[in-house]
Amino acid sequence: MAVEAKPLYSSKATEHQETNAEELRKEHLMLDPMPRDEMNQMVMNAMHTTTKKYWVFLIGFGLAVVVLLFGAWGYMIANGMGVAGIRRPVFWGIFIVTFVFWIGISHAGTFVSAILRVFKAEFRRPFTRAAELMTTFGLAAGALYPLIHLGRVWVFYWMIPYPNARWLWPNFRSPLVWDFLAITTYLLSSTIYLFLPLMPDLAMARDRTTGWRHAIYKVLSLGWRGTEAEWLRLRKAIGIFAFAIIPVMFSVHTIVSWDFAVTMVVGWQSTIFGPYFIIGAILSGVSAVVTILYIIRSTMKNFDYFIRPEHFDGLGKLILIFSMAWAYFFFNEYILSWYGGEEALKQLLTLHATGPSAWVWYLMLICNVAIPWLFLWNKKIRRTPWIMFIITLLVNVGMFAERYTIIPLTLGHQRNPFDWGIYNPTIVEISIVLGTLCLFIFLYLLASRLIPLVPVWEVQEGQMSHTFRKVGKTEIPSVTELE
Amino acid sequence: MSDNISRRDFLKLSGLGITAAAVMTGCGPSSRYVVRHAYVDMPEYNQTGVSTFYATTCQECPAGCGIIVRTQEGRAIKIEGNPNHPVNLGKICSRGLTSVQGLYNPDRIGGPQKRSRGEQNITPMNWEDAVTVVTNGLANSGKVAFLLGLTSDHLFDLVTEITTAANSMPPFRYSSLATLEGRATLVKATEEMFGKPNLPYFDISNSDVILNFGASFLETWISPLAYSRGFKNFRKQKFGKRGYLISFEPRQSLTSANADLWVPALPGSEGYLAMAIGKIVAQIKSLPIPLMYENITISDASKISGVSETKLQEIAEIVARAEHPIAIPGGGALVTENGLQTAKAILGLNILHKNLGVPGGVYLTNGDSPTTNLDEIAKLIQEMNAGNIATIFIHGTNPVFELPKSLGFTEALKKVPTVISFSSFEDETVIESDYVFPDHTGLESFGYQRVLAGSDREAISSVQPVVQPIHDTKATVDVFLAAATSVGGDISAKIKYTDEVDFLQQKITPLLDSGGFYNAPELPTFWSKWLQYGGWWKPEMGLEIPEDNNQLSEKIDLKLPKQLSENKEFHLITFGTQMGDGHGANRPWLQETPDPMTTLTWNSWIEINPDTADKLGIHDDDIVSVASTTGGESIEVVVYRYPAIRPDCVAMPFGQGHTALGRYAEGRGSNPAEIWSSLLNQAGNLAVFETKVSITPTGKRRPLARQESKAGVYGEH
Amino acid sequence: MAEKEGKEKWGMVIDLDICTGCQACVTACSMENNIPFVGEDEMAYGRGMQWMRIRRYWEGEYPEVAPAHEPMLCQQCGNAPCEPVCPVFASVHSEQEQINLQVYNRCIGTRYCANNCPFSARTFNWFDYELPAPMNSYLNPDVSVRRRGIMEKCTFCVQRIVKGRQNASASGREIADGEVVPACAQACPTDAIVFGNLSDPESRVSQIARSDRAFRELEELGTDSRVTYLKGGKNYGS
Amino acid sequence: MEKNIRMVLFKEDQIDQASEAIETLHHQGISEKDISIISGVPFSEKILGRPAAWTNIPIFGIAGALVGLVIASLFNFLTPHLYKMTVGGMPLTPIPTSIVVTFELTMLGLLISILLGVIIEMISPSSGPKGYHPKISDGYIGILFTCPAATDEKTCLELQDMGAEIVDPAEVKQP
Repeated sequence: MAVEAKPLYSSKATEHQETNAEELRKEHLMLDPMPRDEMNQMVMNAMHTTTKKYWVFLIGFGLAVVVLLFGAWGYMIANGMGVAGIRRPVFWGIFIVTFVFWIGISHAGTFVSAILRVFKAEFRRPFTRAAELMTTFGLAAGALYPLIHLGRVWVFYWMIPYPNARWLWPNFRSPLVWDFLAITTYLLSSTIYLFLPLMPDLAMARDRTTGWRHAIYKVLSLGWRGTEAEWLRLRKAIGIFAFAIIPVMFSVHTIVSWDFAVTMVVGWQSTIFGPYFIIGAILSGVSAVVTILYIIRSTMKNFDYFIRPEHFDGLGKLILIFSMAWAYFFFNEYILSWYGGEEALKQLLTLHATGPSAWVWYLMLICNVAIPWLFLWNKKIRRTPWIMFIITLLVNVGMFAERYTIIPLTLGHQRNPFDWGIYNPTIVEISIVLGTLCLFIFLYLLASRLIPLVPVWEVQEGQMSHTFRKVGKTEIPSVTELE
Repeated sequence: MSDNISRRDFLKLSGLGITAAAVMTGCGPSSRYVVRHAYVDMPEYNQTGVSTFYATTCQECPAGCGIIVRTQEGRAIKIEGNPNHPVNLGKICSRGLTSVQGLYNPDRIGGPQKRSRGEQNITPMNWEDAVTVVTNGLANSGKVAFLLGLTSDHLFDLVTEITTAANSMPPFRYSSLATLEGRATLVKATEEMFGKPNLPYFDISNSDVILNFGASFLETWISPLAYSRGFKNFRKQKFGKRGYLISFEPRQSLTSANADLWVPALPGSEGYLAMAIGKIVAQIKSLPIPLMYENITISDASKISGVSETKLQEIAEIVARAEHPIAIPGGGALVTENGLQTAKAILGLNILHKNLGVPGGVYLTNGDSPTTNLDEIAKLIQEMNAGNIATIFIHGTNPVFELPKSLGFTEALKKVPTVISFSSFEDETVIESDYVFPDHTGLESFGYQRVLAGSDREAISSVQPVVQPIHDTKATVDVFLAAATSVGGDISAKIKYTDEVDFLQQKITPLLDSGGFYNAPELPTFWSKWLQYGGWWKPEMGLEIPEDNNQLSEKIDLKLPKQLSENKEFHLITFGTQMGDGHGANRPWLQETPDPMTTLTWNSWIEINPDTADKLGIHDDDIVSVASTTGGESIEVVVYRYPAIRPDCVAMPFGQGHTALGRYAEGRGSNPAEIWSSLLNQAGNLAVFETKVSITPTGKRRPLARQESKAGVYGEH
Repeated sequence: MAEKEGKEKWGMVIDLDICTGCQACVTACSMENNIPFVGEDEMAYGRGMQWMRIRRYWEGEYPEVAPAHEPMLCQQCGNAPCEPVCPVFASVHSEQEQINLQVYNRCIGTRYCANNCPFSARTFNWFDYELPAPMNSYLNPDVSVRRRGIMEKCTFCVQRIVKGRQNASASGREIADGEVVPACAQACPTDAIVFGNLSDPESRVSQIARSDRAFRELEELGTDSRVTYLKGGKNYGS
Repeated sequence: MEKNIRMVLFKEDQIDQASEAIETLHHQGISEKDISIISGVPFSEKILGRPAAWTNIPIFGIAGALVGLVIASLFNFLTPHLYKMTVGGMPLTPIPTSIVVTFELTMLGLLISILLGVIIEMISPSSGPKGYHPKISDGYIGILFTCPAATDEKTCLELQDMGAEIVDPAEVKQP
């Protein structure tokens, strides 16, 4: 680190290096500043480094998308929904489960970068972009499902409100139309929200590339120079977005939950579904951020500088909190249903816990409650990335199991026992589900080499505003408000 | 819906908000003349075309229900009941409804064929050659046999004329349905009791208690639609009175399921029960105990049948209190070794109550009942085996499928040089035939059907084609008439009909002025009314009244039902389903319409009491091997744990297990006829319920296609 | 149009005391409404297309065991839960007949309506079920043949209602009671199914529906179903 | 009078010098509108002693939200009246469901219009001297100023004394 005077850095701190400060520096990215040009170079390097392995994975996942997703989907379109395992009375199966799952995942980006931004949680800085990318791609994968699960996908546009030759407008009283509007809103806004803070970094990339990349970055960065007016504009836009996208995020998952809660289905009709789904979504989303950060950190060049145990630690705490909140909502939902004593509901809850698919229910509780509660209180575990990777993967397995319990397992046991039915997903359904997972990974792999995964300017801004301040005998980090 | 808004309003509104839509969609010069509406209506609001309705008779079973067929553009669309017809009064069952699936079945035989037996080696023929083959068969009049089904009465009449003229063997008639109904036994019992070989008519509409011994009259028994209507009237009598149905049956059929009291009695013990009830009723009513019922003690009856004495007492009291209790002998009670005596004991209960020829009582129908006893079929098989049959004509029945394997019909058939089938479908018998000369299906044919037991009046139901024959088929009557003309000899001399219609017209000429609900001065008018109304019948109720000739003084001898070793040997109950005698199995909608009791589709199954199944370690959907303990033949069939069957009985539906009969029938389930015992009762009726079987799990499983949720209904997963 | 409203409100009464459970209504419905058969495997997997099904539970233990049959079809709810959830107005309430209609050509197959039907009365075309020639000849020209990917259900034989109305208006009169009969009621061997106009208090169906045995399935959900059942039972009236 | 656009760069930690430099330029008689500051990280105007910049983004947002609101109202209250479709016994235009649609479309309008606003403002001509240097994204603070051609060398040298790097005019171009 350069020793020259930095207005925003306490020069004393550099002179009197104490072990405490040294440790803190190692610990916190914000206290471990690096010159801009070096940081740029690191990010650009990470972006440009493509190993053979990378190409194998990229092409492999690309092929998987074509075969698993589009192949199976095409087969289903050609033959009919019957190739999926859904049946009377389980008319929604793993497609809607995965839909809700992806929409849940997509909450992470917004949560991390909007809510943490609003509350100025500094540790967010290096991974907001990674989380926002997850939002966008998660939504892209999830938004396919309302199409995939349509019986006649070739007329999906009949849901879109526009003046048409049929002289018909969609039914704005239908939660599916709300869904359509909410997801469109969220997809567009989260993409914009990804794009806005990206502009300065695109400009940075533009300055460091030639050829086709340069051309693309030039267009995308909209001629960014970094004038005061531009920064102000950007700050204003991000400011408005960070506030506006939070209610949109809440509304999206609430509306997704209303797809279920407005019905007469036993076990769906619940007033608590909105917040219950939101908490579940954030739990699953934040966990997915950790999973992805681990992968990025261990596969991409220079990322161990940006992503540090402190980030796993912070996110781990969040996961623990949301796991507790989720358990609270789950219990709330459960005890009230149980206490009400409605025959069908009681039967349903009993079947969830003792029926042939009870393992799904227990998987949900183990992964969503037991595992986070048992492990995440421990700082050492929270700071060990690979353990966090496993735990967060399991949390998402649990969240998938939760949606599976709520959708096909609940639909299968309604008021008329004569019509009960057990749903088994078919190979086609599983293939499509894996296909969207591959799509997500494929897009992420592609994006990791096309856009700077770290918002360099935000990290720089953060590092500039962090400093050591002497208090009594020791120096402690302090944050300056730059904006 | 779209009328709710005038065009003007519509344009006004759309002008406000969706000018864009108008610009996009309402452009072009022609749009001024076309009134467009939003795409809001269901297409069912647009009607096209006019239908033509034809009255004819359902040929799916011998009950002779009148149907009205809706046709449009020369196609038969929908079968509806004929509201005027005395049998069904506009109602219709599943079998009748699906007869269009027989007519338009993709597996129909398209024209006359010469075949190699047992092979798929088929040579198409033309009808001239076919008639020559039939002529050659008829020429050898001493060695010709006819095996007919219970439908196509006019064909039976013609063949009878031919055999009479040629002095050859009279035609045989066989239907497994009639066997399961115990029809021959009932006719025989009626003959012995009342002196007439006719089916009795049970007026359940007006009776207040029904003692039903094994007759599944809501499903297949004799005339299910007529009895279903009777059941309705029985339940909905004047002043809110509701009849009380008591049903004795080892396995709960749909009829027993609708009973107020189902008594699971051991098969073969129904006679004892009837006697015991008769005895107690006589005691209650302080009548002298008739000889017929004297020879029984209540405790014996209880021990033999497994029905408790208190229950017997209770039932007898209900019967004694009733005004018109009616006792129906049918099905299961009759197809045991005791069948004939049982039938008499049951019919006797009606005499005990003086319930003959009164509303709510028993009547006798007119006309003879065309049922061949199985002992005669057995004789035919002997003749065949002896080489005395050169040509056999088979029409309207599928003996290879329907006769018990132990009878050896299939083997006997191999000894007959020429086997000619008139089947419309490639069934099991066609496979074993040399020639198929396909008849029209019921909806393409002319004919008549005598109504036997479903009508409270004399009735003949007319059959007429509702569509043009869709294949190169020929009416069998016409084939025989053509052959009869060319064969020469006595037949040509005596059979003088130009064609089928001529034959029919000559046959119905006697009805012209015999007091039907319409009369006509001459044949053409009569003929048109005959076709228009779907038959001819008397305007008011009129049946023969059976006489009380002290029949109750006849003693009854019953054999004790055989003892079975527990959990090793079981009574096999075979019950009729919507597949009828088995030819319904190629109607996909009959296959897919669930069985009323088990909700199973597309397969056959064996019903086992869950307790028994537990003892044998058998689960639902297990495949078990069911072996006859007398004959040794065995079949494999899937288990359905059925809560409403005696633990010492197992039950199988009849009609599945086809090895031929087209794509919808083949390879589904198994045919209990393969393990039926060939034991006959005193009436010559096959004693189907005397079949004893052992059950062995095979370790294989096959899920049955059930409509119910096993988890939901039985709590099993 | 306005004064015409409220003249028709079709309804059905099913008397469970005389319903034998014989399934004739099921077949009749299937044959009238061009319902495809699906075969054994699909039936086994709960994909039967029957618009009308006879639900059969068991009551009691052997030997006092008996099945309880109950024909179950679309209840044509006045406040139908299936209707508002459809994004494209494929499930709508008909103003004229006061029944619930599924407009096939508008359906996109979200299957939401089927989830929300408390009676499981809706069926979905999982595949194109083609009838091999010449079996397609019996298809009823008044009823649309549905293709894969759309929802369908009992229509109260709306094609017969329309035809009845046309016949009546051609002869300048009102539709007579009993003039319009759906296929199930027409076939029912015991006349357990009675169909008619509930808005006419004198019609047969209205009279029977006032029976003290009358109940409606899941009435507590408030869907205002138009099918009334008359309680059956071994001990009634005996 | 001929005017030249010149650019000087300060390292990012020379923020104090940069603000001094701006003051120096003011002393040179170069007005605020002839100066633009470009940087790789945002510095508020106060730090550099510059007048507050100005943007229309919030106005775009409000306009977009209003458009969304109007469209939502048309969807909710107009389209159901085009043809009457009763569903589930609900009124034709129920308020509770319309709130959902209104919220979503208003937010959609707001958020899309902000992007539009950013794009429009980015491509519309900006005030102040134009020019860019790739070093900006390496963390340099660039000061662009327009001054009379006669004095530009002098001014630059003056700034150089304060630690600025002088960029060759040929290198100052649009990105």
